[in-house]
This record gives sequence, structure tokens and C-alpha cells, in this order.
Amino acid sequence: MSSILYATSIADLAPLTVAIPFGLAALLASRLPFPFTRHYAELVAAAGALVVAVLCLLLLSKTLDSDGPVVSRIGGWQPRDDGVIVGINFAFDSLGAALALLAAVLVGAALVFAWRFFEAVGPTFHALILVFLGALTGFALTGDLFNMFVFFELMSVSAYALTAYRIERAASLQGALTFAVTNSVGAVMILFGIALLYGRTGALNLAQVGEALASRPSDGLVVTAFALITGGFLVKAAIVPFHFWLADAYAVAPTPAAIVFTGVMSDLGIYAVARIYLTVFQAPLEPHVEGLRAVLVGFAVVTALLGAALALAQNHLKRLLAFVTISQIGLALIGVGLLTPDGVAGATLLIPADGLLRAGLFVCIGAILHRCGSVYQSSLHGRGRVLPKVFPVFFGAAVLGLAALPPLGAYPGKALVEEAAGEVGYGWVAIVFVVATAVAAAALLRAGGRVFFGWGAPHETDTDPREPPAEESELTGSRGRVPGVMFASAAVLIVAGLLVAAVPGTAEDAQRSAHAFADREAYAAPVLGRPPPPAEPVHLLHGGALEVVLGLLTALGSIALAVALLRDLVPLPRPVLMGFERLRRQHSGQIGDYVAWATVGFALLGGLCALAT
Amino acid sequence: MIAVQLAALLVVAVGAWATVMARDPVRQAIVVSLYGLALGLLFFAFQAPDVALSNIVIGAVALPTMLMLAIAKTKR
Amino acid sequence: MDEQPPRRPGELSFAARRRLFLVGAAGLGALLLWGLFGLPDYRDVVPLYGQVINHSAVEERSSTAVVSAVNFDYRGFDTLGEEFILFAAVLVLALLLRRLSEERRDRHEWKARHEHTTSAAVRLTCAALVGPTVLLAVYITAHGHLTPGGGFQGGVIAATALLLVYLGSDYPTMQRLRPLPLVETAKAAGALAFVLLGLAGLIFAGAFLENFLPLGTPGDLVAAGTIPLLSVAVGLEVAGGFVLLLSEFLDQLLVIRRKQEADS
Amino acid sequence: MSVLPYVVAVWICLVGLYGIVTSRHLLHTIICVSVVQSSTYVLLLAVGYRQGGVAPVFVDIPHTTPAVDPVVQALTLTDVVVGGAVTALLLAIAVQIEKHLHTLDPDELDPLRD
Repeated sequence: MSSILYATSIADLAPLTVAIPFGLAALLASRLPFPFTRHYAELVAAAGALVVAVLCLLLLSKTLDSDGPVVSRIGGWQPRDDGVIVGINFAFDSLGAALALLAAVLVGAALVFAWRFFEAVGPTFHALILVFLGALTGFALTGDLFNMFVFFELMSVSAYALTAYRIERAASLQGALTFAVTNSVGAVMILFGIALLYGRTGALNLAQVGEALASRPSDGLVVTAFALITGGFLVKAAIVPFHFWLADAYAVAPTPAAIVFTGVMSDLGIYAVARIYLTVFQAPLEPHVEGLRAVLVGFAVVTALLGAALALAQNHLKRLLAFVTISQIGLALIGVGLLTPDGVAGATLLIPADGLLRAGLFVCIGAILHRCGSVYQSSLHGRGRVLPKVFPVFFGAAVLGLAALPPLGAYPGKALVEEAAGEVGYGWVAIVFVVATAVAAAALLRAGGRVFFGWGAPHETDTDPREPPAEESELTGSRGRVPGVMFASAAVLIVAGLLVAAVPGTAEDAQRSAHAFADREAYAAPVLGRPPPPAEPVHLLHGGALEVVLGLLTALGSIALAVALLRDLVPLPRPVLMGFERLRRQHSGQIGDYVAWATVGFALLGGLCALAT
Repeated sequence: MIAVQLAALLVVAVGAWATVMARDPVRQAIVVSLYGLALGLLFFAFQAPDVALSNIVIGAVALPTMLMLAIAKTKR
Repeated sequence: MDEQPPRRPGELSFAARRRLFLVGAAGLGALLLWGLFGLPDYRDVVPLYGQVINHSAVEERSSTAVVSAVNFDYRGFDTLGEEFILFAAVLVLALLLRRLSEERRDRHEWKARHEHTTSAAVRLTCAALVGPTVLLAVYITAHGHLTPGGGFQGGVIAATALLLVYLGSDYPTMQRLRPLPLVETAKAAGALAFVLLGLAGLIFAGAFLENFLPLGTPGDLVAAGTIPLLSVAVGLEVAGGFVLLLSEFLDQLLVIRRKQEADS
Repeated sequence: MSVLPYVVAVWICLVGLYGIVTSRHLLHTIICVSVVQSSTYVLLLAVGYRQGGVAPVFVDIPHTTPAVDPVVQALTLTDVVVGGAVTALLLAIAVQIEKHLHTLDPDELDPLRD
């Protein structure tokens, strides 16, 4: 019996990253006669996010110091002598801890933004976002297959709830409904995959399942389980053709919720794909890795390009940013889909940088909505001039960061993924990166130019003929100025996003972490109570001149493209435009359409995986 | 026992189909309640009394009730 | 009927959507069956995890109902997550409930009227069943570690007692029996109790959700360490949660019915 | 015969999906979602079933008696409650949508309409 006071390891405290937000949420919702007026609720929630962030930081430093994952055995259940795990473990390395930290930081930023959030409806919003935080950290840290599913569902349910939070708006409710139905279908597929793995291996612990699968070659069951679980997580990550729900939901979610959605929730889907493949399926599927790489990178490339192209066609600013999110998650999936440690390292750098910058852009749009009462480019033309001059600067910096201007923002991650791709003969994905990033950034720059400076022709609504409805600001109080909390959250998010991957040493840490992350046996040993295998030396990549050139090319290309678009210098032949319009129309908001496409997606993913093995 | 399981499986398979095909929500509320009951019986046959009990209280009672009330509220 | 035109040019028509789905479903079905046929014959052997638990749960946890031991001890953390799924869902429903306050104001006029919508026989039966139902709920919750059942089932059964009250009496009576703020507090208290029991495990035994109480003898009512306590916490949360779920729907229904009567 | 439960689970899942895809009423859609979810209950319990096994409740029997898998039952139990909560939430959202738009026909809902 050891007590918390002389606990040997910070690892024992890891479940607190879930328990503390949950406990505070229950307290906030209890309606007990505490003085839970708005400010108390806000303080309690902010304190919760802060404590979780500090805990995650401690856990992260712990993982960086130790070889192999940090294991926290919930319920105190130690592995049996025969290697059977009867309890649930948290087992995470620095990537998981970093994502949990990112979640806590983004929730903190969302709470700062929400400091003067629209009409206080009691402490419900704060309780919900705390539950959401607990779900995100739990999902990032857990080492158990079914527990992953539970936190996936919790993450989803609290996200539907947050999306539907503005129940006075029908669009919010519809977005929440499509979100919920599509993601529930994804969750069912994950559960089918889990049932298959459990039937085969008699285990739910990731390390133990991986160990059991390693003993025999892959067969139909293994391939199907891989396709179902991966597909389920790709629904959350919104990879084409599972992506339809995302634009509907992110466009209507309240800004503080959208910050967290775009910053970390989508990325967790990609993280889960990496975790599951590397820990569970790596051994049996290793002989077929080239085929699977082709499948995953194929899905990712289509997503990256389609998302970027559709971003160009959006009038609604939040929808635009939603499609940029889809495109960039596709890029992150390219890194993970290479199924090499270096590819994962690149994605690791890409995910927080892009996530923080997109979150910062959502704050900027929140500020525009607050001051101008609209999020439609067509009706905002030049009206963004009333905003303080620092907002165009924020906006431009964030977009250039997304456009991978060396050495900032997404650049280190992009360079690393390109280099990792070159190592396995996928050097051509660099072109995809340049095109997708430049197009997405150009869409954002064009929007910024129109809104903040009134550039380009006004009243251009041909891309989205629907009549823009009037929008209410999400904030109470005067609309005459932008509240300080918006400056603060935008500045923090964008500066953090620009610098997070660029800090010297981060790229090396990411590579070392990714190599540890990808080593199945090094992960399994501490979980199953065995001595760790000797660590293999990591050959570090340092990026070359080519990546810098490509980075500059992307950033300049996006500016050039934005200018050309604003001046109508991009002539597209009519059939292309027609086809494009047809594609855009598929995002109809019809749940049946979305589920039909998701079904096709699962069949396609499974069929291609079957062909590849 | 095997015969009971077989029968329950077939009833459940038909029940799922009937639930989906009941396009009128009021009729669907009744069918889904029966479907929940059939699932509960199947779970008893699978030696899972805990699950059977919760599926009957949730799937066969609480859910159809909420559906009926939702229908009543949305009928004009 | 099936050949409706798409509502905007370029979108899938009903028939096209169905064709798309059928193609996908054929592939998905084949995939699922391909995977499932790789499972070992389900009649032969229980998966390893289940075997180990079945062999050791009674001795290790003094709980004769092994499923409860899994839910509240071995895999108690899953249950924590599941509790908060319900918690989040009900929070939103409470939000919806409060938004209707303006509609609720009408109720003052008819609050005092006790009117019956069901026949006397039904009312009598339902009223007579309320007591046994609540008793059953308490029994099932308290015996979670002994026999099938536990906090989930007991909680939902307790909540359905509310339906019986509604059918067996009238709305004002139900309202009196169901002070919503108190129900919300009970629900949150259940969720909080689960977290606090987990923290107590961390403090007194060294790991979150670890058992820190004496285990007692298998088969006794007071046994199995924290399992019955967690079961009661879950029961409280589930009961509160489902009462709120049902209330939300019932309230709006009654508001609408009153309006219709007022109109006619 | 021994694969029948699996086939039934797949059948339930696909039938439910078909219902969602062809649905013309949101309440119907939501019940179809709960049907899809119920396919996992059948699958999980079938995976943990053992011929001749008793329920994992050792009240009057020694705990060495062959019993079916308790773990899948615990998982299914969790799943049932999760499914119930999600369905209730979806029903409430649908009711609110009807309040705003006076329709529950998915074809008449537009993601950007207010």
C-alpha cells in the first residue's frame, strides 16, 4: 500500500487528467447552493483546465525522460504471471502526453475566449467543455482498446452537445444531428473491429492484443479489423469520403467549441490510427506494409486536395476553415500513412502547429462575427476594416504559418514528412503538399483580403448562391469594440502555433519520440511487466535545402494564387467548374447521403486493404 | 437451448428488419419496443441476464416511451 | 414515389443514393463476414480475458456477480466514461428544458387542476405498482455484486416508476414527486461520488479506482469492497439522468396538449 | 449454425444502415441508428458465448463451473447505456429541429438554413 504522498511515480496521477475535469463538471452541474454564478463557473473551469495542463506537462517531461511508455495501472491491477492484463491501463509516450497537453491548452484558450461568452446559460457550457477535456485526455492516454472506444464516444457525445449548444439556431441542431449520426456509425464499426480482435486474442489491452497477433500471419480477420477500426477513426478525422459531417458541424459550433474541435479533436483520429497500427497490427501486417501505405496515402492525398479545392468554393468563413481543416488533416494522414517512424514524427510536428493556427483563425472569425454580425464573405466585403488593425496581422501571420513559411508554423512538420516520404519512394507527395497547402492558404488569404481590405469584386456570391442569413454575435455586451479576451486568445494561439514546431530541439525530440512510439516491443514490454528491449539508435533527419525552397514556394505560391483569384486571373474551363460545382453539391446536409458515402468508404477501405495484403 | 437461441436469433433478425421498415413513427415505436424485448430474450438465451435486463428496461421501455413522446410533440 | 427529383441540381436523388448505398453495403457486408468467419468457433472456448476473470473474480473481489465485478472494479474506468456520456447527454437535455421556460409560464393557470387522462382501473394498477417498482430498483441496485443487475438497471427501473406515477395520477402529483433541481443534484452527486471513490482509491490504496475497503465474504450484502458503493453511485446518476430525460419529453408534451385544449 | 449469430449481427447492421439512408423522417432515422448500434450487442455476446456455459453468476454454484465470458457482457452493458443516452439526445435534438423548421423530412433540411 503506497499512498499519494509517497507515490513512487507521477504516472499514478495520470488518471487525474480525466478525473479532475469530470469531478469539477459534476460539481458545476450539481446546482448545489454554491455561489456558482457565471464567474465562479468560469473560474472553476479555468482552474480545471490549468491543473490538467500542468499535469500533462509533468507527464510529458516524464515520458521524455523514460525509455518506453509510462504505464499507469488503474484500479491497481498488475499484469498476471502469464501476461494477462485484467485492468485498464494508461500507457502513453510523449506523443500521447503532448496531445493531451494540446487539448488542455486549447480548452484553456476556449475558456478565455468564452470569458464573455454569449448569454450565460448557467454553468452548463463549462461543465460540458470540462467533460470534453476529460474525454480528449483519456483518449490520448489510454492503452486499452475498449476504453479507447468509450472515450471516443464520450468525446463525440460532448462534441454533439457543444455543437447543439446554441439551440435557438436550427443550423446548430442540424449540424449536431449529422455529426452525431455519422460518428455513431463510425463508432459501431470500431466496435465491430474490437469484437473481432477480442474474439481472436482474448484481450483488450493494446500491448497484449499486439503481442497475441504477432504470433501468426495476418488473415481476413486481421485485415477486416484493421480496416474497420482505422475507418472508424477516419470518420472522426474526416477523411474523404467520411468527411461530410465536419463542415456542417464546425460551421455552426460556437467558436470556443470550434477552437477545440479543429485544434485537437480531428487530429486525435489520426493519432489513434497511428497508435492502433503501430501497437496492434504492425507485426502481422508488416509484410504488406507497402500496399497499406499506398491505400492510406491514397485516401490522404484525395482528402488533402479535395478539402483545399472545396475551401475555395465557400462563402461562409467557418465552413471555409472547416474545409481547410479537412485538407490539413489529410496532410497529417500522409505523414502517418507512410507507416514509418519518420512519417509519424513529421505528423507529430504538423498536428499541433496546424491545430493551434486554425484555432487562432477561428478566434479571428469570432471577432469578425462579433463586430460585423456576419460570417459570409459576400456580405462582409471590406467591413472588416472596423476591426483593430492587429487582426489582419494575426490573420495573415496565421495563414502564412499554415502555408509553411520557413521556419515557422507547419514548415518543420511538412519538411519532415516530405523527407520521410522520400525515404520510402513517395517523394511525389511533396507536390501534393505544395498544391494543397497553397490552395488552402490562398482561399484563406483571399477571404482575408476581401473582409479586411475590400479587395476584389464585391457581391461575388456565385460560389455559394444561398442567401446568407443574419448571424448574432456570440458575445454579450457592447459590439462597439473587440473584447480583450479575443486579442489575448488569438495572440496566444497564433504565436504558439507559429513557434511550437520551430523551437530548436523540438524536431529532434519528435523524431526520437516517434521512433519509440513506433517500436511495438518497446511499448509492450513495460505494459506487460517485462524488461524493455535495448533501444535502437535513431538516425535523425535534418531537412535539406530542397525543403526550404519548397516551403518558400508554397508560401509565395499561396500569395500569388490569392492575388490572381482576387483579380479574376484564373480562367477555369466551364466543364471543370461544372464538375466542381457538382462535387460541392454533394455536401447536401442530407444524413442519408452522408451515411451512404460512409458505407462506400468502409467498403472501399476494406476492399483496398484486402487487395493490398 | 440451441433451439431457443436459434428461434431468438431469427426473431431478432426479423425484428430489426421490421423496425426499419416501419416508416410510420407511431408504428415504429411499437415495433421497436417488441424488438427491444426480443433482443432481451436473446440475451437471456446467451446467458447474459445483466445485459438482458438493461436492454429490456432501456430498449423496450424507456426508448419507445421517449419516441412516443417525441412523436406526440412533433405531430401537428 | 421512389423516383423523386433531387431537390437541387447536382445532388443525389433518392434512387441514386440507394444505389450508392447498396453497392457500399454489399462490399461492407462481404468485408464483415470475411472477418467474422475468421473467429474461432464460438461454441468451444471462452476468450482468455473472460476465463481469467471467471476464475479469479469471486476470490479476488468477493463478488458473486462477475459482470458487476468487471464493470465496477476490473474495468471501472470504462464505467466512469460511460457515466459521463449519460451525464453530458442529460446536461444538454436540461438545457433544452430550461429554454422552454416561456412556454412553461402558461402552466400557472392549470397547475392546480387535477385532471385524469386515463381510466380508473389503469390509474389504480399503476399507483399500486409504483411502490414495488421503486423497491425492485433499490433491490437490484443494492444486490449488484451478488446477482444480475446493478446500478444501471436499478437506476433505469427507478426512473420508469415516474412513468407509472404519471399514468396513475396526474401531472401536479408527478411534479411534486419530482422536484427537478433535486433530481439534477442527485444525478450530479452520483457522478461526483464515482469520481470521489476513484480518488479515495488513489489516496488510500495507491491507484485510481483501486479498492480500499475490506472485501468481506462472497455472498454477503456488505462485501466486495467498493463495488456496491460504485453501483449505488451509478444507480443514483442513472436514475436522475433518466428521470430528467423522461421529464423533458413529458413536460413538453403536456404543454402542447394544454395549448391544443385552449385553442379548441 | 455456429456462425449464425455473426450473420445476424451483420444483417442488423446493414438493415439499420439501409434504414438511415432511405429514411424520410428524422425520428425514423434516429431509431435506425439505435438498430445499427444493437448489432454490436449481438456480436459481442456471440463472441463471448460458450456452448453449455452458465451465466457468470456464482451464487449457488462453484466458480469453477464453465461459464460464458463476463467481459463481453460488461462491455455490452456499457454499450447499451451509451446507445440509450445517444438516442435520447438525438430525439431531443430532432424535436427542437421540428420546433424551428416545422419539418422532419431530411430532404428539406439544409445545413446552412436558419
